[in-house]
Amino acid sequence: MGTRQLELEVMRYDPEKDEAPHFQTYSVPCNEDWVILDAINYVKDNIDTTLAYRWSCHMMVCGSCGMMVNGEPVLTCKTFVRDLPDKVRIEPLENFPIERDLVVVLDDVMQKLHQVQPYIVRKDDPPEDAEYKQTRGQLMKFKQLTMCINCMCCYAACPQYGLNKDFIGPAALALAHRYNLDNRDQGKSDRLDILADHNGVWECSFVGACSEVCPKHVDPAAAIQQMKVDGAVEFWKQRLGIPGDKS
Amino acid sequence: MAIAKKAIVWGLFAAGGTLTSFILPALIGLFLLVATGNVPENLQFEQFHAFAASWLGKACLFVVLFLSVWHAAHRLRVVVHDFGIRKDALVANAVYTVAAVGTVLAAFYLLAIS
Amino acid sequence: MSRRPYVREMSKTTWYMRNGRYRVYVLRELSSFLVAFYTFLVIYALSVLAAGSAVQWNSFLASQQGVGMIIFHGLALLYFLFYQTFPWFKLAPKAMPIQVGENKVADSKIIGAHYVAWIVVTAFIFWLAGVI
Amino acid sequence: MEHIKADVVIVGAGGAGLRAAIAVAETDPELKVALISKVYPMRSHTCAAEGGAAGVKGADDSLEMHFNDTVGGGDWLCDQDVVEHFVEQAPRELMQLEHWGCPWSREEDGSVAVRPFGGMKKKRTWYAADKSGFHILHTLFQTSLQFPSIKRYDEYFALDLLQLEGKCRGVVAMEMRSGRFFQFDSPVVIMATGGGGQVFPFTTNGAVKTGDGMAMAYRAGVPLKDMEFVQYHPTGLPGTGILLTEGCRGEGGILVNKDGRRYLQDYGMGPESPIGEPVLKTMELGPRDRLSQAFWHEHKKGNTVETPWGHCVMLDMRHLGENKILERLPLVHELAHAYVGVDMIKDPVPVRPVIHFMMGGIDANGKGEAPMPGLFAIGETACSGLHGANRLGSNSLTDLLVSGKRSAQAAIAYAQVTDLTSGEDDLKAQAEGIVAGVRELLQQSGGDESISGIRREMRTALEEGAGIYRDEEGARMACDKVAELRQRYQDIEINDKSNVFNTDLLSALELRNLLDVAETVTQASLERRESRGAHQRLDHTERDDVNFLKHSLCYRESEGRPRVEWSEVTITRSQPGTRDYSGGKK
Ligand SMILES: Cc1cc2nc3c(=O)[nH]c(=O)nc-3n(C[C@H](O)[C@H](O)[C@H](O)COP(=O)(O)OP(=O)(O)OC[C@H]3O[C@@H](n4cnc5c(N)ncnc54)[C@H](O)[C@@H]3O)c2cc1C
Ligand code: SF4
Ligand code: F3S
Ligand code: FES
Repeated sequence: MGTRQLELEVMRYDPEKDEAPHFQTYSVPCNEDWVILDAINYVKDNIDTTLAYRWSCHMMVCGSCGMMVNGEPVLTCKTFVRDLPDKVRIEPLENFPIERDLVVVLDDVMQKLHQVQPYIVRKDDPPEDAEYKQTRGQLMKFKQLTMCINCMCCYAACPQYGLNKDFIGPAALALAHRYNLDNRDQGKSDRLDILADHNGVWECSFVGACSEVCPKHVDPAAAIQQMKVDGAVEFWKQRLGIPGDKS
Repeated sequence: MAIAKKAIVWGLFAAGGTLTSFILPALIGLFLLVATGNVPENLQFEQFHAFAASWLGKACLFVVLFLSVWHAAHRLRVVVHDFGIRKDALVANAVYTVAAVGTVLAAFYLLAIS
Repeated sequence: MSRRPYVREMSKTTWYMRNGRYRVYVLRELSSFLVAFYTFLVIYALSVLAAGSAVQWNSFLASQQGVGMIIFHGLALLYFLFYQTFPWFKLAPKAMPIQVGENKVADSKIIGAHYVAWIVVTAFIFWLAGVI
Repeated sequence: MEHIKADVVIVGAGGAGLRAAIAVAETDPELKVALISKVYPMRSHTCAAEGGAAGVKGADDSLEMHFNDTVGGGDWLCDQDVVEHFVEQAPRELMQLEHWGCPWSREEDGSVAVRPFGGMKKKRTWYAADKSGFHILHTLFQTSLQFPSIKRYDEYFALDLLQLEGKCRGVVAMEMRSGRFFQFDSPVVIMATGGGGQVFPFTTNGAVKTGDGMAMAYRAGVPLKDMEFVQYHPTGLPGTGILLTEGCRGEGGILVNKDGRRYLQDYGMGPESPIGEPVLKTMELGPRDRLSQAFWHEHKKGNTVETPWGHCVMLDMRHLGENKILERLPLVHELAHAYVGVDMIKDPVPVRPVIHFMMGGIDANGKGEAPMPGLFAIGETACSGLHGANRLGSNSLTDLLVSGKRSAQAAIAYAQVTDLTSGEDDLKAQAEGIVAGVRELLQQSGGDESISGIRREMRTALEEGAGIYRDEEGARMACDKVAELRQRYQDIEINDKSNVFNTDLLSALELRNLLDVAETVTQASLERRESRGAHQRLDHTERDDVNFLKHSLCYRESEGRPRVEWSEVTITRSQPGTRDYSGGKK
């Protein structure tokens, strides 16, 4: 296996020392089959122990290692050295405040995930000692949306979130849609107020960047457009006095 | 909180977007033919007037114009917003007024053709 | 104690210059100018038609001729196709996914159907206009 | 330092911690729950679990059979009262998760599907494609959001327990982003901090799995139980140690050596089952310890395949066909492709055993109660006696739910009869002592040891001395090495002096915990002079029920090596027998 010398230009920011973020360059001997996270870990273990960043699983499921690599929001454990040029610029996820080095503040999106009521809402009791039936077709309707690992790359890619922090944004909206589409759920009308508000689906202008960068192919852009269709239909139903969605 | 009013126009925007995607290229094509001097036969005065005078023709033209103008209006509202002009209410009023005027004019002229 | 999160603002007026993806998006949205332009052009044509004389209509048609117009419409056509029609088809399966039984219909099929429909519609309009 | 009062403190927001938190909130919404986690809940390593969770489902299955598989799989070191309760509650808990929205894979008729798993006689592993743990974790996290009484402290690093008169009374934690310290006062602390696979070099465990909870309890005088039992999973990707779920074999994948021979038949797991028709509890569906040991022998015999990442055997799944692989195993398909460049639809994948799970942990009973009143331990960080000497795949995820709920109930009962009014000054002084220790570590400079250096040496020592096969000499050397490293730890250098998200400091704290855990693993490996389940000794190759049908308990000594004591195993209805994975044919 070959090794290759990579120049990592890493954004650094220590609020106790720095006025503003700046770049620091590290030269790292990388194995060709490494991911960028391996290179960052190499820096941490062998060159500069003060570098701060988040990671855990190294297998694209925990969602903690999202960063900007050469301007793109990616999972660093999914971004291979072999696909990159010799100079690599690593920055914290765009559109979020920087806490420290490559660590961003996620309070806002955590709050948004909460806000959309991402849990089964039922008006009746579940069957006793038995499951709700769900056909594979019904599962397929929302399955892709359950794949979200909350890496927040989509927020880093979405300009409407960048411009307006009140926008609920791609992952949280996709999560709401996941529950709306689940045949076990009855909470769609409860979620409507938040989703169909002007900071909900209507703030999305279908840039589509969220879906393009999503490492898990969740396709939040699609979810949001589907909710817009729902919202528009529901709006006219309400206006025309047709009984609302009670599914 | 109710559903935001954007829902009203969004339906028109989406329908208009689909419609224009399908037919505007052909329409521009016709204008292109006209521009080269090869006016298509059915765009000659007689034929086109007859088409626009028929109720079916009127209906077709009206639907196309109506959806297109609202599609364009809504999208322009978003574009203006994207360019950093954040007076959304004002912009919305302006573009939708223009769209409404366009709708009325289209209806007026179509009805006038007989 | 010592937190001081650093906020990077996105420029409200020039953000779309940041990357290619955003530029494509803005160009796509700007196609609405063309839609508005052609809509009002047709409304104007109807007004001429409504005035009721072949002479006026013909002079309107004449006013639409010339190299300048050819170039304009030609460019408009290309712009519209590449920044509106094709992207719109590409995005269509997102807004309206179709599921038959257990499986989602592949995006490529839905997109393909759009292209077929588009060719049919275009042919129909040309037929209506007497071109073919 | 800030004070936070809570009725129940839960440290760890993985599957176990979240389940416990929900159980408290559901039982009594008045109780204030403080849920502390060093990572956001959905980053917890439960997200990495792929295969599924076991619970009796089919009409042809019974609690009895699940019990027998678990006890036999654990080589009779299981506490059988705990197993009984576990198998009984398992289906209920998995059903509960269904009602909360877990996207379980389904049968044709819309009921939940189950798949075969290693060491299980019947199909009883509930799964959500090959992202079962991920979906369980996210379902629990999302469900927990509807309970206002659960207050989360995300990215708070728990440091040490507080105790008064032998009772646990809270915990001290550091907010990672500000470096501020918090004293959590509470009559109960439920430890749900997960495993400590990071003591080994090659593991499926994420970077967060540093055994913090075990070390905290250990330092507080609570013994760690059965720490010598560390599970190797037979099918890890070489290089990264990423797991290829047992579901691969459950669905019909086979293991072959360099000659293409299904070598498991040579290790008492034959006769060969037909390709593509896996037979439960035999060949590839034997238990993990046996499969990993077979690899070791194949390696010694020179039958393994040489790859750029070392010696491997091949996991062949080509006969499953593209559809089945993409439907049931999409994640592993993607992982193998990305990390070793193999498309398992077309080619066999190189695999080798990898450290996966710790059967041992904080000494606890079936209710999660540790020997220290007020302290509870659940999930992988605990050793309730459920898994014995070898955990069966898919019993752990279910355990998170069962033990999570049960401990919550026990904790509530305990909290209600406990008096909190006394000893505030004493607790405060303890908390300040803990904080002072951390501050001192942070200020420490001029040391000539590095965190990564000590960590590396520790891992090598454990792999060599406490790997798949162990012996007296190797274990002793590992013990010595860990003791030496603990000494050298005093001289580590922390370069980062910032209060804000100081991962240098956190790594140092985690390393201290890892060393605590490592010392118990090596010591217990040394002192259990028999072979049982995952603990295999080359110098004591037989199971010895006369002397070692016992749990080991490691106690921390203020000076020197840990002290090992032994406690009885609870046996209710299954007397130790032989583990038979030959498919019933002799
Ligand atoms: C790759 C892989 C696949 C697996 N597949 C399966 C399977 O198919 N079936 C099965 O049954 N089991 C499986 N397991 C085992 C099972 O997933 C784990 O045993 C289980 O998820 C552990 O859950 P937990 O809640 O105990 O801990 P975790 O999910 O690890 O959570 C630990 C929590 O504690 C917190 N924490 C830790 N230390 C501190 C501290 N100092 N301060 C504050 N918080 C702290 C963490 O932040 C985290 O929230 C698998 C394991 C792995 C690694
Ligand atoms: S939708 Fe995709 S990009 Fe966004 S948080 Fe989820 S996994 Fe990440
Ligand atoms: S990028 Fe943003 S604007 Fe919409 S389609 Fe995605 S949320
Ligand atoms: S480290 Fe978990 S997703 Fe990258």
